[in-house]
Amino acid sequence: MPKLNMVQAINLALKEEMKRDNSVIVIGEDVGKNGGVFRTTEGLYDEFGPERAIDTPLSESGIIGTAIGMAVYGLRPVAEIQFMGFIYSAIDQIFSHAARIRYRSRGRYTCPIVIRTPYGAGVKALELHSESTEAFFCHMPGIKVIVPSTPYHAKGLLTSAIRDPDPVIFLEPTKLYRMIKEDVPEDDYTIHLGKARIVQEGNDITIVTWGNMLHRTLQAIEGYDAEVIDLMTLHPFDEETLLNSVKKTGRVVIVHEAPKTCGLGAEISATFAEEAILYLKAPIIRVAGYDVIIPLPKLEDYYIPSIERIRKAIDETLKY
Amino acid sequence: MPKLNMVQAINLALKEEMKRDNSVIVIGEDVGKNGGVFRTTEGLYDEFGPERAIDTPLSESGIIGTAIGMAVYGLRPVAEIQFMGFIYSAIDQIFSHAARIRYRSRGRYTCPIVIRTPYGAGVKALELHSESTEAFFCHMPGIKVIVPSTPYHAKGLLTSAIRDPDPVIFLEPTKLYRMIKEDVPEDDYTIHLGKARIVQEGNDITIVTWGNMLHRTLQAIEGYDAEVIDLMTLHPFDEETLLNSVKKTGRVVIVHEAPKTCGLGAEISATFAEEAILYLKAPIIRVAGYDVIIPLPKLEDYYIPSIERIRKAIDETLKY
Amino acid sequence: MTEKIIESFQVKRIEILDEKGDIDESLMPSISEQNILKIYELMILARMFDQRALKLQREGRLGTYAPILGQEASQIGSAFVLNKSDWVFPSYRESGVYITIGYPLHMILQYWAGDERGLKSPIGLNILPVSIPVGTQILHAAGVAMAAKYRKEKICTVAYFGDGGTSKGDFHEGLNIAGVFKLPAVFICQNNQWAISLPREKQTAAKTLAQKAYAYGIEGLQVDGNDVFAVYKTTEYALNKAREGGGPTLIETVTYRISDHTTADDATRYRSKEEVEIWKAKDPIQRLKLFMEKRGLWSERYHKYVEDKSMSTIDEAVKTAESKELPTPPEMFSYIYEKLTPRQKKELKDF
Amino acid sequence: MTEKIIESFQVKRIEILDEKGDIDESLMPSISEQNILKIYELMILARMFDQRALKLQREGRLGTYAPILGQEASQIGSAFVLNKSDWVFPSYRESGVYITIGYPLHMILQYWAGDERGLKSPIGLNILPVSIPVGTQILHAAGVAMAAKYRKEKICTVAYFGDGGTSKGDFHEGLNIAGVFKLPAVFICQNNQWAISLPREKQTAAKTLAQKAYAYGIEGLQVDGNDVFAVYKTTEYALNKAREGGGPTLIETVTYRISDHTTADDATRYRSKEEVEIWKAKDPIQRLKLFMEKRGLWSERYHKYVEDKSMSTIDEAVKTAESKELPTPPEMFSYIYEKLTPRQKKELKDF
Ligand SMILES: Cc1ncc(C[n+]2csc(CCOP(=O)(O)OP(=O)(O)O)c2C)c(N)n1
Ligand SMILES: Cc1ncc(C[n+]2csc(CCOP(=O)(O)OP(=O)(O)O)c2C)c(N)n1
Ligand SMILES: [Mg+2]
Ligand SMILES: [Mg+2]
Repeated sequence: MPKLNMVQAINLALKEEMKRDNSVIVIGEDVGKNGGVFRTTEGLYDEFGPERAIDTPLSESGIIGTAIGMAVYGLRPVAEIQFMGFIYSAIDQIFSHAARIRYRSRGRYTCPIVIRTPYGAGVKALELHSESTEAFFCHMPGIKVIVPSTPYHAKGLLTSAIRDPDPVIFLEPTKLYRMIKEDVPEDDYTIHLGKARIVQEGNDITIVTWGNMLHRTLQAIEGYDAEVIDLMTLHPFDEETLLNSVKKTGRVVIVHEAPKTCGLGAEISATFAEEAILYLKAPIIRVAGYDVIIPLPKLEDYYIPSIERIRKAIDETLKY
Repeated sequence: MPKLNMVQAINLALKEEMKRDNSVIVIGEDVGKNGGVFRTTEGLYDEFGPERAIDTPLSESGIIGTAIGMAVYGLRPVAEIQFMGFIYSAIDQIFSHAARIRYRSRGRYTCPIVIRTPYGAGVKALELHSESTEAFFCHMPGIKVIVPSTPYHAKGLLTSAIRDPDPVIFLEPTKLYRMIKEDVPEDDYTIHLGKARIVQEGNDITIVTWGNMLHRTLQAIEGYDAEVIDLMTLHPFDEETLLNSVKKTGRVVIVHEAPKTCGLGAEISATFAEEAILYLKAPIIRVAGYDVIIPLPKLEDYYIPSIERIRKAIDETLKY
Repeated sequence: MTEKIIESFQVKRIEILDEKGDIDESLMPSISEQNILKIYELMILARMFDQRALKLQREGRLGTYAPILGQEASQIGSAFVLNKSDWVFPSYRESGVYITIGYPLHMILQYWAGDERGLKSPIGLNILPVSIPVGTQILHAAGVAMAAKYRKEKICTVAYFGDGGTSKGDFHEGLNIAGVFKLPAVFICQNNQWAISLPREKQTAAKTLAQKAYAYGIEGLQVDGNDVFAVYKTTEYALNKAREGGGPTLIETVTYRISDHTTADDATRYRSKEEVEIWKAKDPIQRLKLFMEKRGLWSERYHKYVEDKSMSTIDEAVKTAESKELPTPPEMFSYIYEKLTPRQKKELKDF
Repeated sequence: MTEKIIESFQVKRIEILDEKGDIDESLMPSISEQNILKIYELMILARMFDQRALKLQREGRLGTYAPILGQEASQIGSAFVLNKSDWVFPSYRESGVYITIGYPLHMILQYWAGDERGLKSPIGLNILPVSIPVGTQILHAAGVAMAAKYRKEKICTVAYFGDGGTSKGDFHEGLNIAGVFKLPAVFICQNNQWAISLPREKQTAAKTLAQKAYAYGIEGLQVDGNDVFAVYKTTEYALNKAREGGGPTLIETVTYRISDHTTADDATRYRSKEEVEIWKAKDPIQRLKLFMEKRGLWSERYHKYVEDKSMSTIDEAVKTAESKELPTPPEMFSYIYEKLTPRQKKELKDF
């Protein structure tokens, strides 16, 4: 089994799906000849040609709107937005159309599109290259939101996303692209959308997190009897796994990189406050990005939740 | 003192501010000659001319981007988006620029823009004319979000918004435009942004709501000893007033019209779960729109939180 | 080393049928008499349907409605030449297009009465649901065209939008992409002179909307939009060109919105009666009638027959629409995802 | 009643200075010798600054950087004719513009090193911070122009963007609004042939980018973007026109990005060495040098002097930039709103 990093795992998932199903195409800026600015689409242009690895003009709304049309016609477009910060000009197409075509046509048309985009901070990038605004997409019915945390899961989740009949936003933590290498089967496997995974079992506290923050969390919990959940599907998320864990541990810390206010952490916390409050022994603490625009590289490290902040939150919770 | 409905109160606020300060201008589709599709800008074109009541091409990103430039130059543009459902194509300008110009330029430039838009359901409108996606804007640092619930508050809050040095999204519940008439002073008065108001004091339960849902809530609480809070400023919201109330009552219901998942109710609930859990006697229940695209008129009424659903939630909470 | 001219363009306008019913024979497309009758009948049906919709709205039996009065030639003339396998991307003001391609009338009414089920186009009719956000559907026409091209299926896509639609970013991005990939798409801009209260000359400083095509290296044509033959011929030309790999075309049909913007609008607030009168005189149906009369294709009796037939078709449609059972609340949840989410399942218990 | 031509356009291209350093006297703008020297010096400074920035990046002293090599004539020739009161809306590839208007060099470096404080333009310099999302700044140029027009202040706005920028919706909406309101704005599109890996001919099917202007009823001009006199003259023309109420202009400067897209890119993956060589031969500085030599304005000595002066200016700037104290974490919070929010106040306690 080859050891792959996340870029290679994503590339493999794309390649395998494109081989398997000629309705799968990739479309976006620099995804063809150049193989993607992070190399995730490398080799697709050579193997599948310019009609299936489509280099578009600089036109985010155009990319998504065109992909929507392709999906309605029966293809399975995988659109790439070069960085999550540039998805904002395509939000109208995503919210007004991708999310609603099934609804609006009473199922006559569907929109099985995947929108991939690098996401999150930690790579000392320019402005708008470090966004983590996943919560926007979790508030829009009709859309699914996925964040992988390892190469293995990236491949399985992306494969599922491509085969999913509904629009999926697939957020790839830029920081993880080359951070980890692990065994990734070349064979076909999928990971069920809508299911979280318990990365580590524990009894004293439940920590819910995803993407890059999973790795910080795993470093932070050393010495604690913590249950760590990698959410993976952010919307619609796996309430059941979360609730079962909290009913066992009675304590929760949620860790995410996005600004705290109205981040997805709020929804998770509110779900506990609504469904499991009698089991809670302590306040639900969110360790999140601050309520600021994520700063440029010089201050970036101060913004991203640190191991220390996570440990402090755990300690705080354990006081109860 | 004249009795005005919300359309008239908003119109009065605009007129008074335009008289007071020649840097205030309104800009948008049909806001000039036509006086706005809801008549909120009626008379401004005649009184202040086409350079201050500016009819634009059909171009939402254009309207906001242009207004941002005007604000940077020192004007105080009040931009109108004809319905909240059409703000999506301007989100890039709002998130990437309006929210960040102060940050990006270290205060050298600012963006004192107000974006007004009719919002919410209940008027049997076409698709995308009933959106209530306020939570998106509450997750973006650098932006303020306001929702008035009465003519009096609409005037005071809009006046404050126009004078505010930061970008403000001003969401006007379409359902309330003509629903209530009340005394609205012609004189200059403002309502502090960032402060919630206790509409009715009570001891058994705190209900947090805003906009049109305030009125449903007030009908629903008859017979209960409920404290009702009209949030008014949704972002950054008045934690203090909320926490004080919950510490008193120990029970919370949050009522909003937007889909439940990742709605602003989640943030409010999570704030309580983080800051006041020891005071909570019962689950925090959110009475919200369902996790669906808001349906067309035939089913609209089933979507919007009903008095019955609010009462059921209160009863549920009071069981504890 | 000079100031030299490196590119030049000309914008053409096509007119065939004038207000007196006379035609320019040299430009007249070949249309069978039978098809001329069909076109006339569709135009009458569309107009009567429009009037009925307005009436139903006033009676509270429909919600907001966007009338097409005056735009029948632009809509029917263009939709008439489509193949069954072509794909249509309408805005909200396209009753005439829907009717021409054979969309069930009762479903159009059902939609405007506030019921999504009216938008579920029957299998075999490739028309997307009404797009409310102006201009956004243009990109979907590009996308379907790109997919069909990839599949080597010889279909065309046709997007409809208004003069206002040309100001949106998606118009730009859509036409640019169509140009770059030489897609089999036709973009039909019904320039009805108004975008709610904004007159055409404030929508853009360009003298014609057709010329915007040259920004994308594609062909732009203006036609008299009240001249059904000009619209027919130009659309047919564009469709044929597209099918033969000649790429997209932008067609500006110069017409007029005789009614209010929608039933929620009052056009007298922003435009003069005189202007409306001038355009009423250019009526597209009247023109076709005069032409047909001259050819012996029209008589009072025939006209009466067409009206009666239309009336009963419409009556039937109203009856069918209004006899539909109301949608039930759980239907809100049925089409958000293929399967209900766990949370939706819980929410559904409210019903 | 015919197929008639209703509008026509011509796209002009302006060239003055050729690769041998000869000029078309009839088109040559009147520039004092002193200003020609200044322009040369700015071009050398900009090029040396660019080289230094690349070096600093390789040494880990800057973050990602977007080089301007080859585009000096487009940037300096246009920025040179601006008035101090004009407003500039740059993209991320505008070091030459910043330098020309007198922006402190150390601040440019500070920014690229990842410190927002480099973007706080000194009072008196009306330049907006670098706009990262392509094309979006175009609208701000329209907005400032509209505000200034309302205030009756005779300033001009100038937006800079690339060939890729012309495909964005905001380009369309911005130019359309500028056209409708006849705004005093100049849109300078540096067509450097590439948008990362996308070649110009795949960006749009239009033969020129200049012609896109006609979609908005405004004038579009193409210039040889490696010819500093053509850029100078055309920009001056557009600015004067704008100041006199003649409305906006789109200028396409045809140039070439000789370096990689940014320090994160490897252009050899998608374009040929030969193509780059062809463009290297069209070097804008070399051309100006030949011209100056013929006029007796250039000597080795002079050139050495310019290089030395530039070198020490740059050395100084690097030193100043790198001697700045690091920003402190609380600064993250200082410029989000005018005042801290209650929650930010709590969060700030972490520091
Ligand atoms: C993106 C967007 N903005 C605003 C509206 C509100 N609105 C509905 S129709 C209309 C005018 C459209 O004019 P035009 O494109 O000329 O089409 P027409 O109505 O004349 O057929 C406006 C502003 C909308 N539907 N979509
Ligand atoms: C809206 C947006 N999409 C994508 C990007 C990523 N990106 C940065 S530069 C670039 C190419 C820009 O090309 P062009 O406009 O020609 O300018 P140039 O870089 O050649 O100066 C891309 C795709 C971006 N910055 N903004
Ligand atoms: Mg119109
Ligand atoms: Mg370029």
